[in-house]
Amino acid sequence: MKEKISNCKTRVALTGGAASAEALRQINPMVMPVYPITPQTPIIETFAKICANGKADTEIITVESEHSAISAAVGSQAAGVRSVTATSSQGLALMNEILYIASGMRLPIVMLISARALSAPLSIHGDHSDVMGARDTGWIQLFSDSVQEVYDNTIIGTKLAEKSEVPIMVVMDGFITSHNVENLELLEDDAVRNFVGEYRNENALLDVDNPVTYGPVSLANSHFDFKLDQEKAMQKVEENCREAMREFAEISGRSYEAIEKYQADDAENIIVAMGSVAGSIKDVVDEMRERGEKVGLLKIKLFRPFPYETVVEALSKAKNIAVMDRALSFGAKPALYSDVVNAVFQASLDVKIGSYVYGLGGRDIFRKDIEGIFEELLNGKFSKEIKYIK
Amino acid sequence: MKEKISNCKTRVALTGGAASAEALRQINPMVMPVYPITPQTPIIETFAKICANGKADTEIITVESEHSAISAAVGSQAAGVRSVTATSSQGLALMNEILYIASGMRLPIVMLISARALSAPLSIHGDHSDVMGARDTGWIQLFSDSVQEVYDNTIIGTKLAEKSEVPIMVVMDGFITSHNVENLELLEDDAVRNFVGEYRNENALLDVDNPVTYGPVSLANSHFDFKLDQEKAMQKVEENCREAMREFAEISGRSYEAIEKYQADDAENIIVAMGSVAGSIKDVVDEMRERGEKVGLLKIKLFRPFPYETVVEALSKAKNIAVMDRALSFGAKPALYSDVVNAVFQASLDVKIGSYVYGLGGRDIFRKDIEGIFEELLNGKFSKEIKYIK
Amino acid sequence: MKFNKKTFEVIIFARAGQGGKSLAESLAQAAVSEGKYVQAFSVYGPQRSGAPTKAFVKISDETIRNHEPIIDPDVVVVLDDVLMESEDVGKNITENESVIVNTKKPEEEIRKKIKNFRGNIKSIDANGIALDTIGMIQPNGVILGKLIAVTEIVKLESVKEQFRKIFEKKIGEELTQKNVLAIERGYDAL
Amino acid sequence: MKFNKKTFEVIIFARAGQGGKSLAESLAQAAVSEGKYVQAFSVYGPQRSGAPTKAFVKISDETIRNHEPIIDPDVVVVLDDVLMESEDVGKNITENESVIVNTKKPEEEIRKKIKNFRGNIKSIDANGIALDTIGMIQPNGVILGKLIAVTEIVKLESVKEQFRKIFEKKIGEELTQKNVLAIERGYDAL
Amino acid sequence: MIVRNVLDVAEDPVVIINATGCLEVTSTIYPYTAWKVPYIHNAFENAAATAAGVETAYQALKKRGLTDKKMKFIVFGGDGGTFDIGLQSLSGMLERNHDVLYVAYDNEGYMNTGGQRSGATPIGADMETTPAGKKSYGNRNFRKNMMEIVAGHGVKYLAQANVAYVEDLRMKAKKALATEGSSFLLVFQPCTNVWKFPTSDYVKVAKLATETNYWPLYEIENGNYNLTLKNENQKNIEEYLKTQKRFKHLFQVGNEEVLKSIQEGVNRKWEELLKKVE
Amino acid sequence: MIVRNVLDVAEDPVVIINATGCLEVTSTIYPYTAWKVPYIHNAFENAAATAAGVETAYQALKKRGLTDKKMKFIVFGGDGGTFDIGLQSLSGMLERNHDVLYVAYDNEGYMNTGGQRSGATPIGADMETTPAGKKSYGNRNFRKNMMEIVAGHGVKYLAQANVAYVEDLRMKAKKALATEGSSFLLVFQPCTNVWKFPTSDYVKVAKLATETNYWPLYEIENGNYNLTLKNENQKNIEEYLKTQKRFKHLFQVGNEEVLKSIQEGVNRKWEELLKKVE
Amino acid sequence: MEKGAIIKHDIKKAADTGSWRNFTPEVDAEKCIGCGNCVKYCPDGCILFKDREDGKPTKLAEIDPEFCKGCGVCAQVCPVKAIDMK
Amino acid sequence: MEKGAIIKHDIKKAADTGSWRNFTPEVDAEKCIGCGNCVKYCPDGCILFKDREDGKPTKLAEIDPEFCKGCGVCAQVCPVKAIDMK
Ligand SMILES: Cc1ncc(C[n+]2csc(CCOP(=O)(O)OP(=O)(O)O)c2C)c(N)n1
Ligand SMILES: Cc1ncc(C[n+]2csc(CCOP(=O)(O)OP(=O)(O)O)c2C)c(N)n1
Ligand code: SF4
Ligand code: SF4
Ligand code: SF4
Ligand code: SF4
Ligand code: SF4
Ligand code: SF4
Ligand SMILES: [Mg+2]
Ligand SMILES: [Mg+2]
Repeated sequence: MKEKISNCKTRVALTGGAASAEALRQINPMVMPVYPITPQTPIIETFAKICANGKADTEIITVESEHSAISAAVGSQAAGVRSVTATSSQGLALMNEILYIASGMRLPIVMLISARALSAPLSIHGDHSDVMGARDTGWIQLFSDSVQEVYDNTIIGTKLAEKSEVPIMVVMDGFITSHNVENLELLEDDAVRNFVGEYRNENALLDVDNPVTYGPVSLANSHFDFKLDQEKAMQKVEENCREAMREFAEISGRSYEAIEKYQADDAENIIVAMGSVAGSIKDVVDEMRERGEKVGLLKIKLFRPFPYETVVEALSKAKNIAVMDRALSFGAKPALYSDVVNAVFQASLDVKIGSYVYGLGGRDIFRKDIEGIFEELLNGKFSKEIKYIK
Repeated sequence: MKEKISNCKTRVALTGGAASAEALRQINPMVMPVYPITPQTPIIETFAKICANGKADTEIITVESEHSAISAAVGSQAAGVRSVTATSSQGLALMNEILYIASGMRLPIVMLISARALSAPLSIHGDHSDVMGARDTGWIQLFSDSVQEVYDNTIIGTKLAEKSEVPIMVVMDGFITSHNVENLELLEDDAVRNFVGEYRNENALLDVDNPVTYGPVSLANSHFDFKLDQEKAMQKVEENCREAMREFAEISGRSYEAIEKYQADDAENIIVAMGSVAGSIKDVVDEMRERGEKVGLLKIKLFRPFPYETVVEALSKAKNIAVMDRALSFGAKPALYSDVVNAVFQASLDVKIGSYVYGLGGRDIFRKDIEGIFEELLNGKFSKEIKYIK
Repeated sequence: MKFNKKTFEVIIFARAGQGGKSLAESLAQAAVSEGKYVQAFSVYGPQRSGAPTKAFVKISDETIRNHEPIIDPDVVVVLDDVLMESEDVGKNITENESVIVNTKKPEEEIRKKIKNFRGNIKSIDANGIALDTIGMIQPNGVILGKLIAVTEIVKLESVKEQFRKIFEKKIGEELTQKNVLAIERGYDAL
Repeated sequence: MKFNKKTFEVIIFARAGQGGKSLAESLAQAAVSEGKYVQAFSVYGPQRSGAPTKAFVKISDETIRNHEPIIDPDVVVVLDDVLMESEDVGKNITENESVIVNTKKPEEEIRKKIKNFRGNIKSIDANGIALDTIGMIQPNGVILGKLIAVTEIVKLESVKEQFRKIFEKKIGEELTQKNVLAIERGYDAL
Repeated sequence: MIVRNVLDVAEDPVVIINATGCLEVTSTIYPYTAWKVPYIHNAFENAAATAAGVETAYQALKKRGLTDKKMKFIVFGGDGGTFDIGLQSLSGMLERNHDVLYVAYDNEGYMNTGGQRSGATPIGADMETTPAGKKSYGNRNFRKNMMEIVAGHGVKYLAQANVAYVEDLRMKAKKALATEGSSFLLVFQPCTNVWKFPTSDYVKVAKLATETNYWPLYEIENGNYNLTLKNENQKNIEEYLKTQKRFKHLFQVGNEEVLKSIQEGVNRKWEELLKKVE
Repeated sequence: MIVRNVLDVAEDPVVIINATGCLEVTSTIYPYTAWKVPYIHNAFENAAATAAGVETAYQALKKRGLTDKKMKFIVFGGDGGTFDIGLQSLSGMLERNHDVLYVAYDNEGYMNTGGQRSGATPIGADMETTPAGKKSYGNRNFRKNMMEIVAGHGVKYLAQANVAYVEDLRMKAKKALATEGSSFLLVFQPCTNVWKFPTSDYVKVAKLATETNYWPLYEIENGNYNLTLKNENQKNIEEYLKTQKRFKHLFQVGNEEVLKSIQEGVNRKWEELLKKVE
Repeated sequence: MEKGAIIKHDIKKAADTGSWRNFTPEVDAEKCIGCGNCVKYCPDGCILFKDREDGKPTKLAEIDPEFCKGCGVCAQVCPVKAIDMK
Repeated sequence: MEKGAIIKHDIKKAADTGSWRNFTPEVDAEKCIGCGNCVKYCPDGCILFKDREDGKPTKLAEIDPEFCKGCGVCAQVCPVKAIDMK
């Protein structure tokens, strides 16, 4: 990431949770229903303190469950105001039904997720099971690798969701990112506010002079069409994302894309991954490159909608690919792996792809593990079976 | 399906809902928490009448939500007794969090699903969105094409789940199967009871002399291993399914497999599909075969765990494949399509695969639509874009 | 492609509450009792009593595998002639096929309500007959009798037997007997 | 592969409630104020007060991208010598690296508790000094002072300043001042 | 009917939040909507939480000076969506005292799905999930006492009303709307379809519920109970039960005890209420 | 402590159902379990529904003659798992009157996640989601009145207890366990960690809650209220508040009104209770 | 196709029951005393008051046949039996 | 690895706090009057009664050091200050 630091930016070190709260302070949404769950708590606690001290005037609703958190967010966003919430794990799973409703109503709610494993047995630690379990719900899913990205994605995500009229999950890795103090650069408040702009819901419930009906019954003659319309909106997200990121680069000097290619252009051996593991992979890539190995990383930031063609483009030179998933899809191929296979199949790329599952329930992953994966790619010693890095 | 009808069987006509209730009467589970939702109601209403008239002595718990229905089922199954429940759509989505817990605890609960679309906008009609949204939860998913299969799958599914110690969803298509009166053959009560046998939970909570702890906290040093163990259990399901179906054939004369190949052995053009559309496809296959077209059907019954290798085997002669999905995965390839692509990629089959989405929110699908799909396969006139059959 | 028409297909137009669904089910069960294969289902939606509904019956000598709604019926039943204002009840009814209508109106008047109609109209005052035999305006039994008289798709005896089986518990012996009488009256009506 | 060690890495062993986490954060913020890049995080789990925990600090001149826990620290801090019974605090500490221990015991005794240890032991009675300066057994400030005296990874001034920034609001001016004094005392201790 | 009368007495613009149920399904089949005021249906179990969100959005706009309109927020929920699956969300709304009127229209069962038992179903009723049969006299539980549960939340104004007493209903709706913070109305609404009686008996059946003291009309204002209709001569509950087919089996031999316990239950609850009124 | 005393008075074998929370997390870290009796933790919000399932399984076995053991079923849930996210599931269990004792240990907040506000958090408390600050005096809501809500369900026996009054707690647990059908205990349990006071003051803090009439000890048996400790001289609530850091800010200038309203709230609730006791 | 199935209010889109009614209520203007009972009780809200043309000071109930579902409640609650279901 | 993470009860698997206690309570057998307060109040349930060896008829409190977390509650509730935190 190039660092064009302009004068007006502040360099600080915060946890991912605090960084997203700081972004929220700048965005100053109208309503935020919250329900606590580890490891999302740093987000809502930091933001609650910000509001308690009058540094933002968001109405926080301390609801009685995550189900009500997302339900209230649907209510307030439909009412016509910018609404956010945050959760993890069991909380996200408990919201499941209403996630589909939020996206079906095309309400661009912003939800911060501190990704965590799912029970049983209970685990408070990080993995991507919760987010993967919600990947079909019609929400945008944007992953973050570092605290800086958490901050940036919160801001970019708000704009992206509202432009697309699709709700968004801005994902950070539980503990690893949410609780890790890292350096980041903050933008000026005004820059952020101008960037996200005012939220306008043309179908605001509170516009009592122009009454609207949200959530009717659709019979067999219309339901399909609504779903298709929703899917079409999803198809426009990548383009909107590109645009939002381009604009963001202008105010921040940090340019992002839906995917990030790291030494991938000429790499024959590429790891595809998401979230906080990407930084470690970059370290390994650098080391191995020094040894002359043509290895690279393809980091997925925009996981939903999945940018098939952009991924294909990035992988077009690859011979061996390892996809690293941090969640299981019981009885099936892991989610990211499966999507990459689809991308590659669709473009008839002639590659071999290995599936690696790591980090479940907070299991640590080390750079030497990643090096091991690259070695397998280099040796061609990987099979079609999923490999578990325990 | 060959019809070796032995003497002791009763031929009747019932709705899918009633047929599954009849199977439940024969299985006579101990506990059934229920919460109504269209189009699952025929299942629970028929069964409630059976119990009210003393023809089964299952304890029905009329719980206050689907969330509690599955929670109570976890409780009673952990307590040590055979437990069933049933739901659809919003109900299944509301259970989401607890679905993962049930499978994580390895409790072989049997859940009958009358598949229906998900809100918003609200639709009471059939599609597979609800079931697809639960495909990662670690449950077995067994689809049914006809009322006969609903009945049979309820019985086979009970045995399969208990053998595998993995919970199961026995899926019928909402309305199309759940509310459609069709012929079926019932087995004798004794035959069914012998087939499913007594349920034994070696870790029964009610065994107070051998106390167990269900649902502990697992830290980073163990969670991964539990999940892996669970995945391993999933990997054994197909084999268990084969065995249960073989045994079922012995008592019923109806032989099933995890997948059903219909004229697929020499077919170059194959449709892959699940649920009630399969019957229509068979009609079309017969017609087109009469015209000399080498077309066939691959019907998936066991969708989770996905039988990759068995599917590959069945498709090994195919040149053009159409996969029909009855649900969207917003921003990604539809679920069944994506799995088939993975199967095919893994085996490096040289085929073209088209994705067809149909029947959302109860939209009718006609044999002429299916014929249209086969025509496209035959002409090679299909692209990588998803095609929507509206 | 015209799929092989080994299946006999009936569409029943009714208003919610008129018993279109039980008509369909009685017919189907009668066919099953004669060893036939069937399907019987309805169009579902949120129904206020009085809203138009459709029920379908398919009868065949072989397993019916497809799950399409019926688009090309062999016979159509209309339980309330008012429905002909809003529904195209004569669609795909050809020369040798019939639309059976519960009505007091003469056949010619009924015929005029269907555009480009080439089939037969069989009208019957099922309401009147029902009122007479059952004491209520419940036309479904009468029209079921008429239907089998017209189509001979199942035997009268089978229908009566199945009707008894399904309804005796639900509505009691006496009312069932009256309904069975209504079926007979419908069967015998000109 | 030994990944390039441009990063200075600290592991802090403590018991929940002893302030291992604030020690880590103060150190990290001090480094940030000097223009460095950092990471500071802990091992999380359900913690009853008194349970052993670990905190990590990484400091570098470049962005730290990897998110591994530290396995090869440059220095180790032990906030309670009892922890040495259960934790391998000397792991991967080599000859020129140190383990700083809050203890009353003599260094030799401490050294014996670590198997095959080749590094340095720096012991300090942080509890005693804390009791003296703050009036509570709160060793983290003292040991933070010691840590920077030993490693010189950040300046004493930066630490004091950052400590004030973080804690003045939380614990009040007076207590902060005492803590800063404790840091100084730790820094100056032999 | 309830809806119209409640909206009728509202003086400020209203926004409606509706739980899944008969009302929602019959009033908003796409592309039709019967609502002339802003309306949202989210899900079955979360009408109150949705209302909390809508109302908070309004408060946020007011706080920031972005609106100065007065508005009222009204939830309509069925008994199922109120007593059972929506109870928690209602409880949270009441606890936080959102400025919302929650109207529960109580037809004593899940009617939209065809008539299954809910927490509001009276004991003995023949419902789809608790059918009467050889081994069953129907529903086995007494109705959940929703009024007491809501009262336990310290709600300032709540009342029990009946569609058959329109003026009373309107009076209560007016008071409820005038309340600052949460208020609650529980309105008796017969269901011709599942209770099985001729539509034209609608008002008669509803009146009988109150005349038998099965459904007393009362309100609780700042903790004080007040009967809004003093029923001088209580009719026997059987008169009410007899009007509906869902209770038919109770009059068969063998179910005398159930009938008796129903009458006793009515009497007991009525006496408890009288005590509180004093 | 609560657990041990409750289990101690149980004469029949017990099965424990536990909601996610401090108790669960500290007692069952794999591969360790502190439980010598059958124990299940399902999720945070569904302990009561899980218990309903377990208990029904037992009834089913009994009905079929497959067991003749007597067993008791006890739920332990935190205040969050009881007042908020688990309320609905509890309500269903009570309504169906499953033979289960539900024990809510009340530490007035979501402690396992670090101390956020719950429906049981008293007004004015400085919690993670309702922090005190320049524009905030902490939590803005009065505690949900769980006893009244549960009582509204017609539960036969319920009682409010306090860890500091062990004999009283044991007596109540005994009565609750002897109840046929559902029973409920609400037990005050200070949290040293979030309330912020020295562990050794545990009993003192807990006693003060009762001595100030903030936490009266009483029971409701078949609808009859009964004080099990007659507190003759009520201490000022400030004495209690002062022991804990979560209330520290209330003693700063500007928050006098809050303090006053807390005392008033205590007095009001106490008087209401006294009325009911009579 | 409205985005998110959000319907903008439009009187033409209220449910129209015209064609599937069993019985139609008819108000006998002679009998109607304008008490308003039927107006309040109609479950479908399709009775409104209009001014009388015959000069009587009371209001006259008028039923909108398009939205009436023919349930008969109005006839039942009319104190003077001014409504007949036909 | 237990299937479904279901733990069979085994006393050895109860949480052992031995190594991370701040203070250890010690019962002074001379002072203890066997009132049982500490037994009931210990949040971790690690105080039990044993019979005395010195012939006194009362019971004597004994603390299991393996499971004690050193919270000091016992010392606080002991009416005769028989427990000291060391
Ligand atoms: C989560 C969920 N479960 C079940 C349903 C199915 N459902 C829709 S409406 C309804 C019954 C509503 O009952 P009630 O609230 O009493 O309203 P009524 O239909 O009686 O007006 C049910 C069970 C649903 N929509 N969502
Ligand atoms: C659905 C869901 N939401 C949130 C959580 C996170 N969570 C676990 S325990 C807990 C707080 C428990 O509070 P309480 O019930 O009062 O018990 P305590 O921890 O205070 O003992 C929370 C919020 C969860 N596990 N599941
Ligand atoms: S009559 Fe009953 S089922 Fe029909 S709309 Fe009214 S409440 Fe619903
Ligand atoms: S002290 Fe508080 S946070 Fe700690 S275990 Fe007890 S209740 Fe939980
Ligand atoms: S018949 Fe019913 S719907 Fe029609 S006007 Fe009268 S009350 Fe209204
Ligand atoms: S109820 Fe009868 S009298 Fe009264 S307004 Fe209506 S029609 Fe006229
Ligand atoms: S110190 Fe605490 S844990 Fe230890 S014995 Fe005493 S009361 Fe129990
Ligand atoms: S509290 Fe004190 S006197 Fe009582 S048993 Fe314990 S140690 Fe002995
Ligand atoms: Mg209802
Ligand atoms: Mg708590």
